[in-house]
Order: sequence, then C-alpha cells, then structure tokens
Amino acid sequence: MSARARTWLTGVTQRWAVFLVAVAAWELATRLAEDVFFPPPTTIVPTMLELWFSSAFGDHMVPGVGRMLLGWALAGVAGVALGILLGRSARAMSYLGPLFNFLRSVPPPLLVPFFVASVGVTNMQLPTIIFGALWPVLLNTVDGARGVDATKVATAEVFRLTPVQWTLGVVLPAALPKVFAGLRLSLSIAVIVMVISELVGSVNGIGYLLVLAQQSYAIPEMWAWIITLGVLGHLFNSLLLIAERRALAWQPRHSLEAQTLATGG
Amino acid sequence: MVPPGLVGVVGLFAVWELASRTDLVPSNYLVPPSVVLPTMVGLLGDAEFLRALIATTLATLIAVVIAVCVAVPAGLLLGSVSAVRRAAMTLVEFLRPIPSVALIPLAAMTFGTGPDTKIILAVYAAVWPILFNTIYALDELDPLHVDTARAFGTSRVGVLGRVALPSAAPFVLTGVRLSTAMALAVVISAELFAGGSLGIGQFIMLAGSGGAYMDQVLAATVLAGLIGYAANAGLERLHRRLFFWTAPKEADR
Amino acid sequence: MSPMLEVTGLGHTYQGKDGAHTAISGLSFTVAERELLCVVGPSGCGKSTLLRTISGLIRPTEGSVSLHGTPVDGVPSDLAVVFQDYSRSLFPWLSVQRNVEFPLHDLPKAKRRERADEALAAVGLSAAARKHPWQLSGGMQQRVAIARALAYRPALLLMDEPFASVDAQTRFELEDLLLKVRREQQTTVLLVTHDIDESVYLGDRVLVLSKSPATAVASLEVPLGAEREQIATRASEEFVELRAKVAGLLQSREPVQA
Amino acid sequence: MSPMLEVTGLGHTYQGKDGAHTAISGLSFTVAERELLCVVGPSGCGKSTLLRTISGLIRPTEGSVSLHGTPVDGVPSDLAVVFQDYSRSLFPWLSVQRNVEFPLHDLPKAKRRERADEALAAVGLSAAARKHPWQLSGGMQQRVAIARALAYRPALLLMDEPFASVDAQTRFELEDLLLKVRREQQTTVLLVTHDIDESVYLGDRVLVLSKSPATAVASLEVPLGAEREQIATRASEEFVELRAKVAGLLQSREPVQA
Amino acid sequence: GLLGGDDEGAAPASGAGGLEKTKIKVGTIPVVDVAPLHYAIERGYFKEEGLEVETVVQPNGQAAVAGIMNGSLDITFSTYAATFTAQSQGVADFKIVADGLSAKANHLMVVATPNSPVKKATDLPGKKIAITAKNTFTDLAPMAVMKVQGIDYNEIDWIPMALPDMLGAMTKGDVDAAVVVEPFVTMAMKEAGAVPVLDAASGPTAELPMSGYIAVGGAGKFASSSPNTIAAFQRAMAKAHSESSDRTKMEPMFVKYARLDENTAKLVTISTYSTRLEANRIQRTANLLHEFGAIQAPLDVAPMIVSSPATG
Ligand SMILES: Nc1ncnc2c1ncn2[C@@H]1O[C@H](COP(=O)(O)OP(=O)(O)OP(=O)(O)O)[C@@H](O)[C@H]1O
Ligand SMILES: Nc1ncnc2c1ncn2[C@@H]1O[C@H](COP(=O)(O)OP(=O)(O)OP(=O)(O)O)[C@@H](O)[C@H]1O
Ligand SMILES: [Mg+2]
Ligand SMILES: [Mg+2]
Repeated sequence: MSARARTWLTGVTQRWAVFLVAVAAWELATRLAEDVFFPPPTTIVPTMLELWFSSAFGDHMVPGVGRMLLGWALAGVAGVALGILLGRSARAMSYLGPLFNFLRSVPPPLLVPFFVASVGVTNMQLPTIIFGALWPVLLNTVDGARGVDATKVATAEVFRLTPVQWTLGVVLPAALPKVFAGLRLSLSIAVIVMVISELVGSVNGIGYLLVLAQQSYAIPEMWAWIITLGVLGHLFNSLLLIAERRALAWQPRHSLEAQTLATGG
Repeated sequence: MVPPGLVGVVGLFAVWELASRTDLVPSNYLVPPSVVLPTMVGLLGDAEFLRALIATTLATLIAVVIAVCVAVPAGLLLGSVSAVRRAAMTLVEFLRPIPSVALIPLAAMTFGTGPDTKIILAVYAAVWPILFNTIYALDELDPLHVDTARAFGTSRVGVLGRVALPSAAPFVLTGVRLSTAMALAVVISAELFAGGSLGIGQFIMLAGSGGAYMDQVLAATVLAGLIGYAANAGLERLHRRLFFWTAPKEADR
Repeated sequence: MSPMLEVTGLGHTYQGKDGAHTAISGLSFTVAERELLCVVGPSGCGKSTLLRTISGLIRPTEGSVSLHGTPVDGVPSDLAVVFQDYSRSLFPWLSVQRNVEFPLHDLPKAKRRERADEALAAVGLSAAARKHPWQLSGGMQQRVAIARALAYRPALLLMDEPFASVDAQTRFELEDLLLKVRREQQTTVLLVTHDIDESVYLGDRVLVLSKSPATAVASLEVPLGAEREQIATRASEEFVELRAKVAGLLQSREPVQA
Repeated sequence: MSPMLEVTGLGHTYQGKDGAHTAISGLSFTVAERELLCVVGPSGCGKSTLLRTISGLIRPTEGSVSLHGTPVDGVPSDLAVVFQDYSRSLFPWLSVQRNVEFPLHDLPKAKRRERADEALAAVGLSAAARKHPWQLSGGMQQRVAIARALAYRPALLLMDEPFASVDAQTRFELEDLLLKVRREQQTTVLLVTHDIDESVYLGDRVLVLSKSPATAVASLEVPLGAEREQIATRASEEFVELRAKVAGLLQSREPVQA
Repeated sequence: GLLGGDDEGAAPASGAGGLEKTKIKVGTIPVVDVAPLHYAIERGYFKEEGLEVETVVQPNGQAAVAGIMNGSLDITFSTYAATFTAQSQGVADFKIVADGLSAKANHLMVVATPNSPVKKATDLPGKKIAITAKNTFTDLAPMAVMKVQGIDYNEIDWIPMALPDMLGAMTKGDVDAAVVVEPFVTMAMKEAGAVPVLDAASGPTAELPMSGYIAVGGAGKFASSSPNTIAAFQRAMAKAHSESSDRTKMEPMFVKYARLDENTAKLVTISTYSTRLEANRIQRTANLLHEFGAIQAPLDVAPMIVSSPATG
C-alpha cells in the first residue's frame, strides 16, 4: 500500500471511528431498552432508505432542501455585507446595532404573526430561514471586521486602497476565518429553521413530514427524518469545509509545517 | 436629540404600526404597537406574567452557563488536539443540524415536561456557537504566542489556559452572545410546544389559544426580545471591559 | 519655493484609561523637495508617532503638518510608508508578489506585475515572489515591505527603521538602492533610523530628537555631497566628525528613560 | 566536560505546497557552558530556524541538537528565547509587568513581582510597567521581550536580533547589561545579530553562516578577554581586525540572494 | 420554583374513601372542551369526592399524551384523534376515563372570508384550506362530510397552521378557506365577516365525539392501579357535564380558561358534554380515523373504556 493510501486510510478511520462506536452503542442501548420511542438504528436506516427512494424525495426533500440552501446562501451574503458595514463603521453600528440585537433576540417561533402580516403564512419559509441563519454570520463577521490588525488598517490607508480593495482585499480576508465559523453555524441553523418553518403553512418539506410522522406516532419514520437531517447537515458541512480549506489556504495553519499549531503538541 | 440606537427600533415600530393600521391584515391579529406597548406595561405589573418572565429568564441563564461550561473546555480540546478534533467532528456535524424542536416530543417523553427538559434542549442548541467559535479562535491563535509560552517551559495545559484561552476569549464571548439568543428561543419554544412548564412561551400559548388576546401575545413577544436584548447588552459591556485590548483604536484615526 | 513638508508646533498626546501620554511636543521642521531627512532619537521618543501624523493616520493634538503648503487632513496621495512593524503590515493572504502589487491598483495588470518584479529584484527577493509572507524570514519580510513602497513610486516616502532586520551587507545594498531611487525618481524621503552611521551616510540632513516627549534637539546639514559610496564616504573625515556629533547630541540625556 | 550545547549535522527543510525549502543543511558546532556565541549570517539564511530547532520548537529534519549530552526532544527546561518578531511575542491582554511575570508562574507572587520590577528597571521601562504592549513603541516592546527573558534567569538564553529596534545609546546599555547578567548568572548565550561590531563586542566566539541553506563558514574566537568596555574595546586593534574579518567572511557571496 | 417546575412530590397514597391517590395531576388544553373540568374544580366537585386536582396546561394533544406516558400527569384531556393514533401505533395502553366534547352543528366549520373564491362546499376542491394539523378532525371531519356529499376532497391542499393564524392567512388570501373550531368559528364570522362553507360536524360526523380524558393502563400504571380514584374523577366530571348545558355556568370558564373575550363567549356554540362513556358512540371516531387512513388498522375502542361505576 502506498504511503498516500495509508494516510488517507488513517484519516478516514480517525474521522469515522468515534461515529461508528457511537452508533454501535446506540444500537446496543436501544435493543436493551426496547422502548417504542427509541428504535435501534438497524430499524431506522432501512426506513430512511425507503423514504429516500420514495416519492418523498422529489416532493419533499428537494423543495425543502432547496429552500434551505437558498436561504442560507442569502443569509450568508447579507450577513457578510452587513457584518463588514457594522464592523467597520461605528456610525452604522450605533444606528443599526440595537435594532439587530433586538431582532436577533426575539425567538423565531414568536415571529409568526409578523411573517404572516408581511409575507403571508404560506410564503414564510424562506424569510424565516434567512432570518434564523443570518445572525451567526453577521455577529462573527462584525467580530472579524473589527479585528483587522491596526498596522494593516494603516497600511491600507496609506496606500489609499479603493473601497472595493479595502473591503474585499483587506477586511474580508482578515475576517474570513471568523466568517467561516459563522457560515458553519448558520448552515446547521438553516437546517433547523427549515424544519421549524415547515411546521406551519407548508405543504411540503422534511419538517412537514417529520411532524406528520410525530403526530401519527410513526416512530421509526420520525427517527428516519431526524437522521436524514443529520446526514444532510453532515454532507453540506463537508462541502463547506472543502470550500473553507480553499479559501483559507493562505493561513499558516494549513502549511504542512504546522500540523498541531495551537498548543504545539 | 434621539440617541442613534433608538432610530432603528423606532423605525421598526413605525412600520409595524403602519402595517396594522392599513387593511393588509386584520388589526385584531397584528395588533399595532400603540395597543401593544400599554399592554406590555400592564403585563410588567402582572404577578403571573412576572413569574413566567423569571422562569424563562432563569432557565435561559442556567442553560447558557451550562453550555459555556461544556463548550469552552470541549472547544479548547477539539481546537488544540487535531486527532480528537478529527475523531469527534463527524459525530458533532451529524448532531448539530438536528433541531431541538424536533426533539421536544421525545425529550418531553423522556425527561418529563418540567424545567429540566427545556434546559436540556436549550443547552443542546447553545453549545454549538460557543464550541465553534472557540475552535475557530484557536485556529487563529498567533503561533508565535504559543511558541513564546512553550519556549518558557509552559506545559500544554498551561498554554491552553494562559495563552489559548485569553486570546480566544473575545470570539468565544461572541459565541456566547449567539448562544444566549438561541437558548432563549429554545426555552420559549419548549414552553410553547412541550407544555407543562411555566414561562413566557406558555403564557403566549395560553393568551393565543382563544384568539382574543393577540395584544398580550405580541407584548410578551416584545418583552422576550427585550430580555435577549438586555442579556446581549450586558455581554457587550462585559466584552468592552474585559477585552479592551482588542478594541479598534478608532480614537486615533 | 514652499517646502515639500512643513511641520509646525506639532504635538501629540495619546489618551489612555490610565492617563495621557505626550509623545511629541512643539516640534517644528521642514523638508525640502527631493531632500532625504534622517530622524534619530532615543527609543520611545515619538518618531513613529511623528511619521503617523505626517502620513495623516493620526490627527496631531497640537500644531499642524502641511504638504506643499496645504494642511494634511487624512492620508495625502502619493505617499508610501514602510512601517516599523513590517511583519504586521504585510497581508498574509497574499503572496509576496501580490503584496507588492496590491497598492498599484490603478495600473494595468502587466504594468503592475512589471513594477513588482522590478522592485522585488531590487531588494533581492525575486525567488520568493510566490511565497506567502509567513514563509519568509524577518529580514525578507522587511524587504518585501520596502519593495512595496518602492514599487508604488511615491513622491514622499516615509520609512521607519526600514533596515533594522537585515544583515550588514544587505543593509549597505539597500541603502544604496534608496539613494539611487531617490536620485532617479526625485522622491522626498523621511527616514527614521537608530544607526547613527546610516543617518549620516544617507541623509542630506539629520534631525536629532530629544527623549520623550520628542522635540527637535538639532538639525544637522550633512555636507557630503550627492554621491556617496559605502567605503569611501564612511572613511571620510566629515563623516566621522558628523557621526560623533550626532552621537554626542543623542547622548546628552540620562541613561535610563522610559 | 561535555559541551552545554552540541549541534551535529543539523538540517532543516520546510515543506510547502509549492515545494520544499532547505533552510539549514549540515550545520555542526558546539557551545560551551557560560559561553556567549554570536551568530551572524545573511538575511534569510536560517538563523531563526536554527534557534527554533535548538529551543525544540521545531524538529530538525536532519541531524540533532543535544543539551548537556542529551538530545533535545521538545522544549528543554531552563531556556529562554527573545524572538525576532518581538512585538508579536508579547501577549496583548497582559500588561507589561504581567508579560514579564508570565514565565515565572512557579514563583510566589511577591517574588515574581520583584523579579519583574528588577528586569524592567534594568531595561529602563519601570515607568511603563502598567501599560499594555500595544501602547509602547517598537523599541520599548523589544525591551519588554528582553526583560521577560532576563527575569526568567535561564541557563541557556537564545536571542534573535534582540537589539535591532533600539537606538544606539540604549543598545550599548543593553549590550553591557547582557554581559553583566551573563557574568553574574553564568548564563550560556546564543545571540543572532546583524551588527558585526556587536557580534565581536559581545561574543566569546562568532559563528559565521553562509547564505541559505545555512552552513558554518567559520567560527572565530574573540580574544578580547572577559571585561569589555564600549569605547575602549571597540577602539582596540584586535576588535577592528576581527570586525573586518567577519565582514570579509560575510561578503564572500554574490550580492543578490533570496 | 422560580423556573416554573412543580416541586411538590406525589402525595402519599392514602386518604378518604379508599382512594389510591388523593392528589392528581390532570393535563388540560386551553380549549372550550375543558370548561366543565374547571367548573368542577371551582365548584369543589372533586373535593367532595376527596380528590385534589391540579391542572397542568398542555399546548396540544401530543404533549398531553406524552405527559401521561412519562407519569408527569395522571390523567389528561386529549383529542381522540391523538389518543387513537397513539393507541393504534402501540406506544402505550391508553384508557378513556371520561368523555369530553361531542361536536354539535356550528362547532367545527369550514369558513371562508368574503375575498375568497370559495362560496360554497362545491368550490372547495383544488383550493388551499387551513387546518391545525393533518390527520386530525380538522381535515378528517370535512372529508367525511364531503365524501357523502360527493365532493372530491382529494384535490384539496391542506395547509397546517395555528388557529389564531388562520384568520390573518385568509384575509391575506394565503388560503382560500379554513377549518376552524369554536371559538374561532364565532370570531371569524364576527371579526372578518367569514361565512360558513361547510359544517364539518353534520351528517356522518354529527355529534362526533372529539375529545376525552385519558390515562395509561398496564401493570403499575395509573389506570390499573387507581380504579377508585378514577371512579371518583368520573363522578365529579359527570356532575359537571350534566350542568354544562347551562350557558351561564360555562361562559365564565370559557373566558377564564380558554381565553375567550366575554363577547365571544356569549356567542359561541356550546356542544354536547356527554355524561357517559358509550363505546359505540366513541367507536364512530375511531372508524372515521381508520376510514381516512389516519390509523392503519381498525381499532376497537371498547377495551379502552373504563366504565364508570355509576353507569354500569
Ligand atoms: N497607542 C498608544 N497609546 C498610548 N501610548 C502610545 C501609543 N503608541 C505609542 N505610545 C507612546 O508614545 C511614545 C512614542 O512612541 P513611538 O512609537 O512614537 O516611539 P518611537 O520613537 O517610534 O520609538 P522606537 O524607536 O522605540 O520605535 C511611547 O512612549 C509610547 O509609549
Ligand atoms: N514557515 C516557513 N515555511 C517555509 N519556509 C520558511 C518558513 N520559515 C522560514 N522559511 C524559509 O527559511 C529560510 C530561513 O528563514 P529564517 O527565518 O531562519 O532566516 P533568518 O536567518 O532568521 O533570516 P533573517 O535574518 O532575515 O531573520 C528563509 O529562506 C525562509 O524563506
Ligand atoms: Mg518607532
Ligand atoms: Mg530571523
């Protein structure tokens, strides 16, 4: 076996060992407990596959996940743009900061009346997802944009960078690691809010089916949808990580030299 | 002169007032702020509501404290030992997108409908922002800081506690700010959907059940937002106090 | 002709939670077009603060700075700075090449590349063009910062201990490079240095500052002519004399200060 | 007696995505107990890398480093480093005083404070003890880093261009401070410098490195005795001779390198 | 405590009249169905039986069922739809201890606002209709009625949302009609000028039993271990139900516990609160659920009924 194949294999083992052990433990625990509400994974997974390859895929998974991805992307763009604005402009922050902090603090389930009033109860899924997924990106971007090193700010000023260069060439890259932390948080929140938003006013989506299964006490099906959410979250997160690795390739931590940088082990 | 911070909020209320005064939506459904605000003041003098308010606030607070105690050490560990990180992340990424709300019936079934359930669910939602911000902050840790500490014979744990933690702290606190809002949202959702537990969510569920007290529903909603707002303002003040060394030197510019 | 740069009664006080700190006080001097002024002064006296006020990065709390007779308010155009904290002034997400090209946004791409290549070659870093700053040694990073400033071809160049981290041989070469660039491009240069020899070798004039808060102790003309040569000039009598004079002016203070 | 420090066939290659870079190659030398070895070499040749391998911060890709006969694996105890990038090596969240106290956490509080006060006074920064690093000038920050290393009282002190950012007068004082500390505390010192005069003035021996990848060009004994004095020593014949010799060794290379 | 939990432990199983448990927790939902329960509490009917009843509000039938399953409640009010679905899935052995509300005409209605294209029942196919949730009475009962009237209900988009949100959704035109239950029937008509399109409690669903009080049976569970307590509960409930036709007695309960405003309370239809548990009546509900696929297999409700000593 080549060295590359071996490192690849070690990587895969490292990544999945704990997960598999956890699944095995779960299987064992649920088999011992024999609780109707906690079916073993070996019951859930076949149900899940069955659901995936049923009409539910096209009717529910695709539209729901499509909304989720669109909402997340829009939240990401808006969050980064607003975050840079608020992070670099004390004036914008003083005007808008309190408003955003108030909006952020209102629990999304309580906003239904407002969404019904503004976009209508049947169209509220996308705005709800954007509203839920916006905040981690926004807050983290503000943090990142504020934290641009003073010498770099001075350098940019001295060389009279254009506003575009300043935002896209200096502030954004400097904030990017934090932006990615926000994007990853947002991604899972988008999945969560997707489910919540499908509880009312929706005729399709995973959340819709999940609640239906819950109300019908179709326990394995309910679990199948819960696990599906986990799978989707993991999938999209992995894709995002690939993008992150590319975007942050310049970071010293990605150099081969610095494998265990943080505490130097 | 109006403080600038109020401009946005006042604008929001103006839009709301306008929306409910026009016939877009029955005004008994989206009650205008001119009705809601007096109701809000009334609620603050209502013992039953105050108990609900305290119950929700306290549950949120407990959840955030637990989340910090769990997520910060876990984040330090995951952020500093790449083998642990690789091993744990698959499971974490799998668990993260599972909505607390979907777990409410199961949790209610397993843990009952007392405050434990809502706190557990809120902790589940609140650990992730803190955990992630801790991990990412460690990734951004200046390697020279680590080298400096190590060169002076600081142990790995010492480096974690004396270098990694302080330099990560500002971003961790941002995570805590995110978590607080999420914990509040989950606590209230659990009160709304799981039942049996006193709090703002239950108050809103009751007030809304007959369709007659939308003003109370909205007043409680605004107050829930204000709790989160106050918590955030407190955390921001803490941030400025503790992490003055990260503040942009605006004054000089 | 009005002077290129005129500093009048300049003072700057930093405000801190635990009280104010006056870094500069009542400082006045002028720099003529195409002049190379070296600034020397004890550590912490306020030299970097001076450069920051001249470049418009901070507003002085007293007095004023004028460029060509117009008061500086904000960063003037056609100015480049080599910061003392050179490693932080480089953008880690850009390669060395792109760091140098970065301020040249007005130029077409090919021209930009040409200028950057030229500047990198001048500081001896052609081979490192595609690396990232954190892959370079301290001295190399400092040379990248110099190359970036040179590639910008400013009318006024401010340099804060630009050669502090390079070896003696490279330092000589960079000093001569600066003299050449100044001659060819008619740049006005204000250079902060701790090396007394360097200040005399490079400067048309040497401004000696007092300890904190900085005021002007003396402004010495350097009558060494336009052409300088590392070995001959440094061996000349005037050089040795001036150097001793600057050293003497600097020493006229108590040994321990803060 | 086995040497304090023994470097044998040392080599280090940085791995990058775009190829490897060999910074040091086949370097061997020893440092005796209580010796002060100055290392000079062209910019980017691998001096900082050498200090990093000796301090155990990076593992050399070839050869080995031994301290008192035991191979270095991990950071040895009783070692202090003054990094070239001094400003980034200070912790911004700690005051100057606490930065200096940082490595002393094993000592009782009073003792810690005493040591820090003493070290800060020695580098002339008593007045700045309660400030934060970013409120200090470059040279002051560098002196904080020096004070931190001295307060630690290491058996082996590694210094990477420690006086690069301070003015000439302060530099002299710090040089003499280093000599005094070495004498009193019997510290072994490895000091990287770009100032040839400094290397001769301070060193018991001067190690001259070649351009990248660094190999030893020469190791010169400095027969100036233990007692040195800024004016007299620098004026002595041996000093001038040695200094020329080191400069000559350094110059034996092509002018432009990277 | 301050958190809003319940910190009193369960009372010792002793007390008057051979009751196994004198202090019980009963789950409620803020709807008109439970008015008699609160009436019984306020009038002290439970006290007379030696019972102390504490009510715990639940947001919906699901949560209520969860409450009795994990033992945090002894008895709960729940909809039969939720109960029978759970029963048919075998999640527990549920027992019905008292009947709740059976829908009278005008209690469960399909309504539409004037801006809607829906004017009469035959307009419904192909439209969007708001319901509280799928597989509840809000969709099953209208389907049953439409089926006998020969209207095609398969083409309808049932859109789940909370009852208070339906009025807004109809006004905005998001949905074309809504299935509402009292008091929202009255409110929709009064406040938005909504008109009835179809009475969902008529024909096949007339007097349909919609809700009841349930407990969990099986070894060691409340329904098995506390027959006397249940009998006492049943007697008190029967007494309250027997007085329920008196509007003046129920209206204050509506205002207080279902959060109706007083004007609405005066207008709402008061449905039937049955004093007896009759298996054949309740069986209709189970059959309805089965007919429209909410439960997979036929469900026999007779074994679920804990017959009250008073009736047999
Ligand atoms: N941001 C700041 N806040 C407060 N005080 C500051 C700040 N920056 C600099 N100072 C103080 O101002 C004085 C002058 O600093 P400056 O950096 O201008 O010195 P300098 O002459 O460049 O010194 P060096 O040669 O050591 O770089 C110092 O005493 C320093 O402590
Ligand atoms: N992290 C890194 N990754 C890749 N290459 C590196 C890295 N650090 C240093 N190098 C390379 O190794 C060589 C030696 O670097 P080093 O910092 O040891 O030089 P130095 O002798 O200290 O130079 P200076 O006097 O300029 O500080 C340089 O060519 C540099 O480009
Ligand atoms: Mg300076
Ligand atoms: Mg170096």
